[in-house]
Amino acid sequence: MDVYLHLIGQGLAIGLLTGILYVLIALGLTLIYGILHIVNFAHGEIYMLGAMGVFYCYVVFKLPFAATLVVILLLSLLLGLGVERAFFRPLRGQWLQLVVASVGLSLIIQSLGWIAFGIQEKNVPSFFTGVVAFGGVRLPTQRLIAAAVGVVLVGLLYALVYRTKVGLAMRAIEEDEETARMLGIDADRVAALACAVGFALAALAGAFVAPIYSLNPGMGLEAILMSFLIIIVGGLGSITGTVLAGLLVGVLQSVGGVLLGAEAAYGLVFIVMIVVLVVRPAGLLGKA
Amino acid sequence: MKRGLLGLLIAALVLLPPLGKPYVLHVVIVILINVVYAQALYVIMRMGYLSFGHAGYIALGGYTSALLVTKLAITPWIGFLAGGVVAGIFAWALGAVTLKLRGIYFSLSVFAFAEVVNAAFRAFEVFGGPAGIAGVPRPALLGTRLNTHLQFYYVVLAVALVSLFFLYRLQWTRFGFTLLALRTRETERLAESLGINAARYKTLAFVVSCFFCGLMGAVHVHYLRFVSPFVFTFFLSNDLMIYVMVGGLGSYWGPMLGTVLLTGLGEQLFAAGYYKSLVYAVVLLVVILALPGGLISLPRILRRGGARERVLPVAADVTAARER
Amino acid sequence: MRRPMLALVLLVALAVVGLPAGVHAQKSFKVGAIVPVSGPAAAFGLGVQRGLELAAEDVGVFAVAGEKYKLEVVTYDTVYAPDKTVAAINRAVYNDNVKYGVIIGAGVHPPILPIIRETGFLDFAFAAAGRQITNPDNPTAFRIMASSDQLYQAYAVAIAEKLGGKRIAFLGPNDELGKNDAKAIKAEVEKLKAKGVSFVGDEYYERGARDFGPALLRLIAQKPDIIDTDGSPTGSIALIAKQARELGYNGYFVNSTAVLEAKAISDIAGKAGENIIALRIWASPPTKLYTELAERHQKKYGEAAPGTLWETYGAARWLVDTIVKAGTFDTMKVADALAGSTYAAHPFGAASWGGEKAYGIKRQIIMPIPAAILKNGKWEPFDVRSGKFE
Amino acid sequence: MLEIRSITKRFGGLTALQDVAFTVGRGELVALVGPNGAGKSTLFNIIAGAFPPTRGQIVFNGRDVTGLSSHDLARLGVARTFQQTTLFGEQTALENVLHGLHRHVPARVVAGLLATPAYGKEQREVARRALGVLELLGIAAYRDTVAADLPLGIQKLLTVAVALATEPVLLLLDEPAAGLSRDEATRMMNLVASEIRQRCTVVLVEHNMRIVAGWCDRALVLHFGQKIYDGAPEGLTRDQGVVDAYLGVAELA
Repeated sequence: MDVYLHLIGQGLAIGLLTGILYVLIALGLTLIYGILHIVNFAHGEIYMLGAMGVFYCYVVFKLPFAATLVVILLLSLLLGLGVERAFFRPLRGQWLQLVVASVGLSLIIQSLGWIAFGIQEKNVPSFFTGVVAFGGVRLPTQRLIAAAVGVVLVGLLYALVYRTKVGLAMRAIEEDEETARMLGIDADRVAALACAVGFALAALAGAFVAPIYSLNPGMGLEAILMSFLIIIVGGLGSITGTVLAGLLVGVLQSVGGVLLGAEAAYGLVFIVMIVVLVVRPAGLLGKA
Repeated sequence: MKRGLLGLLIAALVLLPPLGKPYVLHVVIVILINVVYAQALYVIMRMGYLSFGHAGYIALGGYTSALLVTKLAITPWIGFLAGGVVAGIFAWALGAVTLKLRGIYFSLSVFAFAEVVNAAFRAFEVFGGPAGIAGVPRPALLGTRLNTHLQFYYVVLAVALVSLFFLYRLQWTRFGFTLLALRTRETERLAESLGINAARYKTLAFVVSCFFCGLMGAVHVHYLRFVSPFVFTFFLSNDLMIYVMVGGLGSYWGPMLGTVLLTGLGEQLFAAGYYKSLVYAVVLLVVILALPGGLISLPRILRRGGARERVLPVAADVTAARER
Repeated sequence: MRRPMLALVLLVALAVVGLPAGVHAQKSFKVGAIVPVSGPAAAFGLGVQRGLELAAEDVGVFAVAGEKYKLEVVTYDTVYAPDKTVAAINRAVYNDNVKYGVIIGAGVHPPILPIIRETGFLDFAFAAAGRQITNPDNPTAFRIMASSDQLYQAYAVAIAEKLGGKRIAFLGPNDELGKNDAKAIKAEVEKLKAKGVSFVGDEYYERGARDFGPALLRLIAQKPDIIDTDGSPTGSIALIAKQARELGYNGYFVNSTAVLEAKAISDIAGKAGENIIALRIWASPPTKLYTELAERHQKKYGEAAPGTLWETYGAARWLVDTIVKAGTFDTMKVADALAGSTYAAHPFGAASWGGEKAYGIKRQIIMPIPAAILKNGKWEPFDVRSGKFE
Repeated sequence: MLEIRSITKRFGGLTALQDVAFTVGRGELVALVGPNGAGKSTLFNIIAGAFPPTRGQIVFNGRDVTGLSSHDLARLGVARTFQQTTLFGEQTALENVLHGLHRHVPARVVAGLLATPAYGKEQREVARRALGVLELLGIAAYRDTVAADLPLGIQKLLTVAVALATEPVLLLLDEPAAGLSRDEATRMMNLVASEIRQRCTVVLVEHNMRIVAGWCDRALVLHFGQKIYDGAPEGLTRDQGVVDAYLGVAELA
């Protein structure tokens, strides 16, 4: 019997680590939805660009790890500001056009990715090798570090949204944009910032995933599928909801995978989502 | 003027094919199939609803017909109808639950549904698992099995013309006209106060849309003589959405225009997949930003000198009193 | 008013760019590459495309029934999707009158086999799956790589004798490739029951997935000493090895479908890559031509050659030789002539066709089967002598 | 015709309405009056079926309709307008009224699909009826203008036209004169008190005393969710309760 206990323990641990990565990706999406009221389809591609960024900075140009992260952070913030200004702002208010535009954006980044990065799978050696084992559970150090940084990033986001003036402005816009504008909040500036932070979160998530998985320009699709799942279950626009749902999906997939097999686990996660949709259409903590 | 043009087009579609080479027929078949998918998707997009999972209903229709024909030896003609009906039933079931949701919630839930449908087809052997179902026969007519491109072309044309006529006329019925009243949350509340049961109308619209997707999906599978979970994927839902948006939501002819242009363009870029999606995406963004009404609004804009007219299908028959 | 005009001009420009390029002066013998050149399986597709291009360079101008021809490669991107493959073969056969071509993917063959039968298109299939393609109904379909049945016969012997492996497990993608390979391996391992070899479990993952933790945990709980990763894409195998070592597995990995570069594996898995046995890798180049092609590819395309290059090159050269000898482009006649012939200059070594007993028709290429084992970052020969494959 | 039996409505801790009860007879023109936040809109929305009361009953023509959805109520002949002049912004005035006629136009799906001549004739008849409603409100000239482009005054008239098109027995008007100039308000109220009043019973929400006194036969004043006056508008100025509640807030025009 203890074999299964050990397995579940291991599955739980890996599930939490993977869950934190899912949270990072989905958080960017939720933040952008909360403020700009669109689900950004190109989010998966930003995650991919983050991962590719690490490959080119760290592996090709031999930048130190810290410098690589800073470069990726800056580039993703700039990209976020640019995309918001060029695509999202002109279409402000037209929900249908905004979502379809983000689909177009996703296709462009992906196809340019295939052309620019070529078809060979890229790999980034782990920054931290080795395995940490305790209580029969073996966890690769690289994932532990990535998860730890993930937790820090989530903490920073909470601080930004709930502790700063800008965060207050963001929450005001999320409640009621018209009133917020009347109170003198420059909604456009805050929206641009939210989009930039959203992009940065996705890119950093990509950066931390780079050494764990192998990279190709199409990796954004899995990330966006998983993020959709998570924000449906967690509740659109709710940061806490996304964090809970991300961890839940990570653990469910991992423990489910251990007990029932990877395929059944994938199906299980979808069934949970359909149930949540039926019982609480707005998701666990979402506002319909 | 428009009646004449339409008559000419249909005559060409019926009379010209015998002269065309098989490849030209193949391209026209693919365009006709995509046009019906796009027009079916248009029924709910015109109502302000965006679906990322229509490929799921197309797959349902295709698999239903493939299974009925290969496992129970039912004639494909029944298989086509069954494909539409089954897709309609699933649409009614999901619609009742998700159509209360607005905006992105609905789109995501339909998307999730399509992923579950595909995962189910892949997981269970009874649906043929990942290999799918091969050897799906073409329908037979008066004893001959319609295997050549020309023969099956007329099957596709027949189903397409019937579907497009039905979807066109639907707009001028009270049902089609009422769907326009449900575009936003406020107008929906106003419609409710006028005695319109918004939920029932939206679900019916979703059922009609998915019925035609299922029907044409079945025809598509019999054309390929094969179906697998990798044929009707998320990318097909994407492409259909792009065809409708590029063509334009303002008029019935918009999605048709978008589909013909982009499928035709897509055929030229056969050498590399990502060039095709790059071109689709660039055209999409150019149209969305510079031409919100879609390509169909171009003639009106050019004639009027830039007046951005809100182009929405007017119930011409219902307002016959209005001469224009 | 300005913006719509801008849109109109841009659209017209795009439409023009799309039109196909000019016409070749010399008569050309068109060979199609109906392969994925985008999407996850792009590496395989480009290997075929470039294999044909290198063969076209070496073949130069050849004469058939008094006319001069050059080999022209036409690529149709299938993105490994069934409906796109149908579109590609329709365009090739009916529009570009391409009668010969290399087609990748067992999964995409079912919808096009009827068209191949109707038009007599000579299909060089790059698909491991056995009976479905090479059978008497498809006289013009040849498999130009070792089939999974062929590989397992060779590999089954290796397990029993060389590795002394007793408990075999399988981990592969949950698509048609993975599921078929698992069935084939179970059948082969059943035959070794007498030698105490048993099949202990099979797990599947979403193709393109990255995290194999859960599936590996279930497998490792069965204490296997060999994990077969057939059907897994190149990138995944190194990841599987790394994640399995992290979870405490230190047995062998065997793969008979993917082509792995030693450097790529050590990049991802580092030391964890030890003891991977690959049935499609040459530890030491089998022929001078093999090395030449690898170097020419690196020079011409600036990256390491994908694994499908050599088999495509060999098959293309063999095809042109046969057509010149037969003096006709008629696919049925060429097919019969090809089946009866042998070809000594194949990059893998002397090649011929076989498979009457296994498939009922001589359409399976018979050539030396490569095998190598990864030892501290380098491929070392792993001598796998197997029985004849009829 | 309409009985309100001790309606109470609590939103969490806040009691918006406390035991409000009154009846409206056929053909009356009643005004719900009260300063902002007195509960007029809440009561109005409860009657219109937007949301159910916490306690109490609504009886319409002898039938208990408490908690019935707005589209079912509409089928029984209750029509309403919205405070924020909600219209089908992307469609023309005539089309807006056509949606109002929804209940009275047979579905005719088959005839519609086959575009039979009878269907065409019937639709033209429906269009004429819609045009008639626009003429009644005197805004027929705007029939082909898209609703969003209409001036506010005309939009207000259009909202009444759309509600009237459902041929209701009871018409609920939510501040019909709000945002209108003095003349436009006068024109609106003249229409309400004359043509509209002949067709159906009218209950309107209004906080402008001039309008209540000028046109309504009965005023019902709410103050902090309680009914403090129910009688002729003339008596309003003399009733001490109303004066305390009201004069302290707004000047008596």
